Amino acid sequence: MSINNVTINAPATESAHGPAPRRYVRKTQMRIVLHQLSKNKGAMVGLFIILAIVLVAIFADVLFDYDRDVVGIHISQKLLRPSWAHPFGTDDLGRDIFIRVLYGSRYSVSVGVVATIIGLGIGVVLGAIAGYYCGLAEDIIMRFNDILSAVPSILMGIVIVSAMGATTFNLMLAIGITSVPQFVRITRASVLTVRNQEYIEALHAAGISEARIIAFHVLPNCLSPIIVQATLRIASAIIAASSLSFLGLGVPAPAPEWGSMLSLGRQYVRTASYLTIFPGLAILVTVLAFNLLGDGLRDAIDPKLKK
Amino acid sequence: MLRYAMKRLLLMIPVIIGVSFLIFFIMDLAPGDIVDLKLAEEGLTYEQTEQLREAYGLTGSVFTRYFSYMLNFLKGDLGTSNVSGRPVLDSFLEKMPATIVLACASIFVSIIISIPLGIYAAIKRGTFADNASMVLSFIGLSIPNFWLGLMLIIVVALNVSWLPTGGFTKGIASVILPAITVGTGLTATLARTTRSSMLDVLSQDYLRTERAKGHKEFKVIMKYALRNALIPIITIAGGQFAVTLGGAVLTETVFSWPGVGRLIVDAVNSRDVPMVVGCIILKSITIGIVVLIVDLLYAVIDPRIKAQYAKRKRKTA
Amino acid sequence: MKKTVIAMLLILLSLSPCFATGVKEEQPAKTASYKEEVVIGVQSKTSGTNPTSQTSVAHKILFNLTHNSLVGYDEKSKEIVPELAVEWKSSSDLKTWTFTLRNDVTFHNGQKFTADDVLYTAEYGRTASNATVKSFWTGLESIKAIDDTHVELVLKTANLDLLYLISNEYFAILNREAVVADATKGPDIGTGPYMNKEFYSGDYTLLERFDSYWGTLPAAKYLRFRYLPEGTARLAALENGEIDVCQAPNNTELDIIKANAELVLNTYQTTALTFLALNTEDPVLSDQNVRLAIAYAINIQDVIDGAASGFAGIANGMWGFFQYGYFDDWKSVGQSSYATNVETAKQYLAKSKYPQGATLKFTAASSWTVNALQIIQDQLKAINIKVEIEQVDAAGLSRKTTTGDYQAIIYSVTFTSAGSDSARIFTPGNSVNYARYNNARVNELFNLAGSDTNDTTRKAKYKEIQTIVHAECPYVPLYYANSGVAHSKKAEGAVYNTSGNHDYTYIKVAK
Amino acid sequence: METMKSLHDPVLEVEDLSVQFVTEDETVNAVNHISFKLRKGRTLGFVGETGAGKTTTALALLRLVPNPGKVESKRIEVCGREVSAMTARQLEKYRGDDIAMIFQDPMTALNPVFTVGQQIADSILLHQDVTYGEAMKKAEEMLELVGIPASRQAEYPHQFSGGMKQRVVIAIALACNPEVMIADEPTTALDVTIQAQVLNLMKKLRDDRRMSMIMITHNLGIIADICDEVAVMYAGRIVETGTLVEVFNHTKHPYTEGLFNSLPNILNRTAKLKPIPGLMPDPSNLPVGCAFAPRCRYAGPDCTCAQPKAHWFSDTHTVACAAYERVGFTIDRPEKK
Repeated sequence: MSINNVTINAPATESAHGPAPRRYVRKTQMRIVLHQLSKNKGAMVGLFIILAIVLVAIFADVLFDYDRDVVGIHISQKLLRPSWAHPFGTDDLGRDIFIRVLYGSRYSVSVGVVATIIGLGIGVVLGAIAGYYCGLAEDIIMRFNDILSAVPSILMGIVIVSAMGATTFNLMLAIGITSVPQFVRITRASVLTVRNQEYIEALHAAGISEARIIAFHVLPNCLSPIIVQATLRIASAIIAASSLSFLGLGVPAPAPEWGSMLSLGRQYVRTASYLTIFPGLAILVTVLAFNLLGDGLRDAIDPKLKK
Repeated sequence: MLRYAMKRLLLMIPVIIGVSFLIFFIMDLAPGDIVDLKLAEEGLTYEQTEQLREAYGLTGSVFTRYFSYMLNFLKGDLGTSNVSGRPVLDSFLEKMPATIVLACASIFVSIIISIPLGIYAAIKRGTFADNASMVLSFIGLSIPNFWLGLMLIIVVALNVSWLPTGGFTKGIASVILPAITVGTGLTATLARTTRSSMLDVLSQDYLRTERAKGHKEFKVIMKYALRNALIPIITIAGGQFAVTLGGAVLTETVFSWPGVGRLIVDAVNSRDVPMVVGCIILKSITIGIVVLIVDLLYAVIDPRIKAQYAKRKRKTA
Repeated sequence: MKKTVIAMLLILLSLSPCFATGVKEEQPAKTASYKEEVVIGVQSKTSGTNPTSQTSVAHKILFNLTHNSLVGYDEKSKEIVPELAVEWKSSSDLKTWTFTLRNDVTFHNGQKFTADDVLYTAEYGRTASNATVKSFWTGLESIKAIDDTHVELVLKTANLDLLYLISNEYFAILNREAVVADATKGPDIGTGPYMNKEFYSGDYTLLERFDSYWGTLPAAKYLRFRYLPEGTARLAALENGEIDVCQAPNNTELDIIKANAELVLNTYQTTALTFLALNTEDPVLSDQNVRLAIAYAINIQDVIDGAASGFAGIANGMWGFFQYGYFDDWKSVGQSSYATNVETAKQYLAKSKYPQGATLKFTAASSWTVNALQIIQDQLKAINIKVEIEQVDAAGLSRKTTTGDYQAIIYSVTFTSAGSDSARIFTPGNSVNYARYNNARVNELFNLAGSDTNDTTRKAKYKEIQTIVHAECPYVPLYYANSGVAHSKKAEGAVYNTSGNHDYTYIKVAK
Repeated sequence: METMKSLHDPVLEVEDLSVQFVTEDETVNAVNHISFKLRKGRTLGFVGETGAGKTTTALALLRLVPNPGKVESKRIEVCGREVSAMTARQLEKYRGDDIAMIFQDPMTALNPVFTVGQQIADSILLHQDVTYGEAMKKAEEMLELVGIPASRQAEYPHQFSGGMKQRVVIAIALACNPEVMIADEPTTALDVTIQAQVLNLMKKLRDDRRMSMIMITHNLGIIADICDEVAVMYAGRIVETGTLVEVFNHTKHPYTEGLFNSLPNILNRTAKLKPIPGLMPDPSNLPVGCAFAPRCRYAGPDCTCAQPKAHWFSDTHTVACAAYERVGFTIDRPEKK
């Protein structure tokens, strides 16, 4: 019996396929992710809601006459309670809240999504660099990050909007920039844990360029917390838009942005709460939809979470 | 570890310099200054404005103004408010007790709601209970603070006689409603972090070891799993605590809570440069210290991180 | 020096009960049935206790309680009343004014009030941060004390409205000893019925009754002004019994107050005139016909309904209805009021350089003005004027008005009852002249009226100003918003003024 | 009671154990109708490829099969008690005290945030009526027993090497002196030299404490070294079981033969390795007949229609292979003496 410590030559169950054509590999990965996603009920509900909102946003102009239904003022019909004619009631200028909420998806969803993408884009790049390279680059980025996070969002809003004009995009920019520090911190933290994994060293050994390693091998493994943060951030961005529009830094009136509808309904919280409840519900539903989708996406992308 | 803490404290110096300059610069970019406001309020003539600008030290370039400000800062003088004429440090410190109380209470509320919720959702992953508890935490995220605050005042404070509608004078009772308002806004992020962090830990082999020892499932989760899941949870909670220490403007407004948030926003609105710069410097220092404490807490929770702090070998990849 | 002051203070303090007992024999019996502390919920933040540094109404209410000026102004009778000065007289050229001071007044620190304190107030005022105060005291020809109870002021130019000016709270008399001893806390010391006890910025101001006050002693020992910025929360605090008075409840919640038997609602039309200022230097709006077209296209009642919840009175001219020389009988001078008339508006527009209409940008600085602008925006569509709404914060707005980088803004101004106060909005060089209006005749008339001592001719001059302005329409007058005070049924004794400058000196709340 | 147990009484008896993982997409049949016995003081080896269901079987013995696993059995008796009928409280008492498990990967089996001393003492505190101090003292003894200086009890897992960690895992498992110890590939993650040390340690402890042991491995060498009996698993079934000698020297099942053939022969290094062709079938889609048939060079049409019956070659040696229905069937591997 001299075969001690000799293992069975295990059949090639997980053998590396060698350098298969990459295009092919990625396509199947994509398909796997989509397949996983399509099986996730929550994600499908989320996707459905988002599609519905996007459709409403796209066809809002077809459905409603902007001048008459959305911004047209009918003082005689102000502050009507929800009824069949006005399912969500009317606001203090006699405008139908239901129509305004639907139309407002145009502004709010784009504010939420674009602001988050701006914050995500800048934050992930900086965070990945900081987490991956360490040393001086990390120190500089993280100190810069500390500085940036000390600037109150209102101050940032005032400056960006007043220096560059009160447009919707500048509002998105202001909100996006204030969310950069969060993304930097989260990305850096997860890159730090992935960076020291052996497979990254293996890629180095294989002579793959650093940019490629970061983009294709490090970041995909850090996606889970970033996706969670991003989907949550969409909500905070819409809410942030409401506090900025209270200061007059939002989407210019009379556009029915949900945040500004909320802040204008503030006086009526007690006497006509439907002015705030419905835009608030709209935000809730949107946030939920994005989170459900985000969760599903994370589960589909992250094989560790499948079981 | 002490060296690490010292290093971190030293690193705050460039941050303070950067923050003060950035804010100075931003305040310079912001349209209008305190004199413009006084013009409107007091109905001054234009001749009076230049004298006033001189008096408020608003003449000269940003750089010279910044330089003289920092000179005073190095002497330990944060300047005085242009609006009230009181020293900035006094105004800030006066607001700190209320701010600290609210921040602690909000984090407490957030933790007692979100950690059990997150753990529960992780254990029941994929079930209806999981989804329901996550929806619950999102509601907190989607409700604007002012709405929840006002609702709490109308529905709760008007019916519960010992709960005041606002102010910071009635002890514990006065912090309950503001803390719920701020705390519920924080639960979503914390609950979700707890959930995903617990999910990571729940699949770990060492929990099987603990179970194989014969531990109760409850203990396995609350002691052995939770402690391993704490790092991301503490990171988020610590970050939230730091942010709330910077003030919760809308809640402070609704509950007339004398906190730092409104102090800064009021100062920004009235373009009170010394007040804005001073308060934000003090705020960054406070936040920096809190974040440092959180980072040191990691070491207490996870011995591996402690070892890293001791070595702190940086690998340039 | 310091020691002697402290010693004196101690002696005075120990003596003060002796003085006090003589004055208020029946006091204990009274306070038994009234609350010792009255709490007032206010909507604006107070940022200091130094009367010369702050000018807003929120501060004036407090300084009215803690300090006295030489003279006071009674809003009800619209008359100047004696305060620290018992009587006064002016020379015929209105340049030299002599005041006879009370001799029975002590400051909160126990110091006796003398003419020297008036001299010191002037000295202090020359370095004050408040530009109005500073320019007044520095612009004086001379000030001197004739004796302990007589002060003489000499002005460089005649000023009929001097007494109105110095009746303002920021002309409060300070105590030399107090300010010299402590430059930051010293100005808190006044001669009013209440003393500053605690000031917690952003939370409350607590005043304590000054038992050696020269006038009738108030009933409440403490007055606490709590800062409750959110209207809904402020009203809830009143319903909850946390406060006894709620200033400026939300217009939207007045019905709640009316329905509550425990509360009393006190509403009044304010003297704050809200108007639309059209920048006369703007290429489009320099055209008088465009301005008139806008004025006639606006339906003010709709603006009031939408922006002020219907609680306001329509303004019929750019002169305060309570103001000296007010005139609104436009028919008698061949004009008409800017009543809504789209046809007239179209005619004016047709006469202008922009018969096809125009696109304008209106600037707003707060949420209620945004509402008003949205309504105006909607109304101006009828005459083919497109309006874009631009929102900025208060400082941003001020910068715009300083530089003239705007087309139109909505603003409101509270005038004093002096006719000359309107010069602020009509003559160049004034920051509130948001129309950037400059009419040589109007400027001249204001100058002439300022020194005209004849009532009839003076009024005629003011009438002429108003006729010119009405015809040229640099401003579209909108409304005087209503405001109010809600208080518990048990609270009484306060005087609620339409300027918002309420007098809480004698407020008392039954237990 | 202990003394009354005869050497031949089984301490562990499993009959018809199945484990399924049911998800929305598929049902994974990880373990299918297996039965086995373990007698006091004996060591049973489970051998098979990755995914054959060895670890799942072990987990089922502790009722630790993770969700969504479903365990079905006629009987799982350990020390005379039915495991599947235990209440949660009984189960807690049973785990660690009656049965203990050494997990495959020592790198992940230890909780990184507690000291090793705490982790050992933990188990003792749970099952024995001792104070914390006593438990810690016992933990130190356990450490010494597995060859780690007691002074290192205050250190954390990350401060230990792989072999040391595995010793700690063993110390935890043995802390309460269990009747049955399950070792799930205890040496796979270790260096060759360390493997030998750990194995020797386990042998020594087993003999000293007269424990019964289940050794799960895919290393035939370890089986030969430590086991008394062997069960060969394939696709969730036991295909051949017997004493060490029976399975190694009188191999009957074609799969077992295939395992031996895949080993390099030191005596004849020029000979080609003969790996088993193909892959193990997907456990969510097992064939009706013998799961090994597609890879089996002896397979005939009779193999694919039904599950093969057990053939008894001795009291202890059974083989599940339909080929033995054919008259005169033998496999190529020569019998050894």
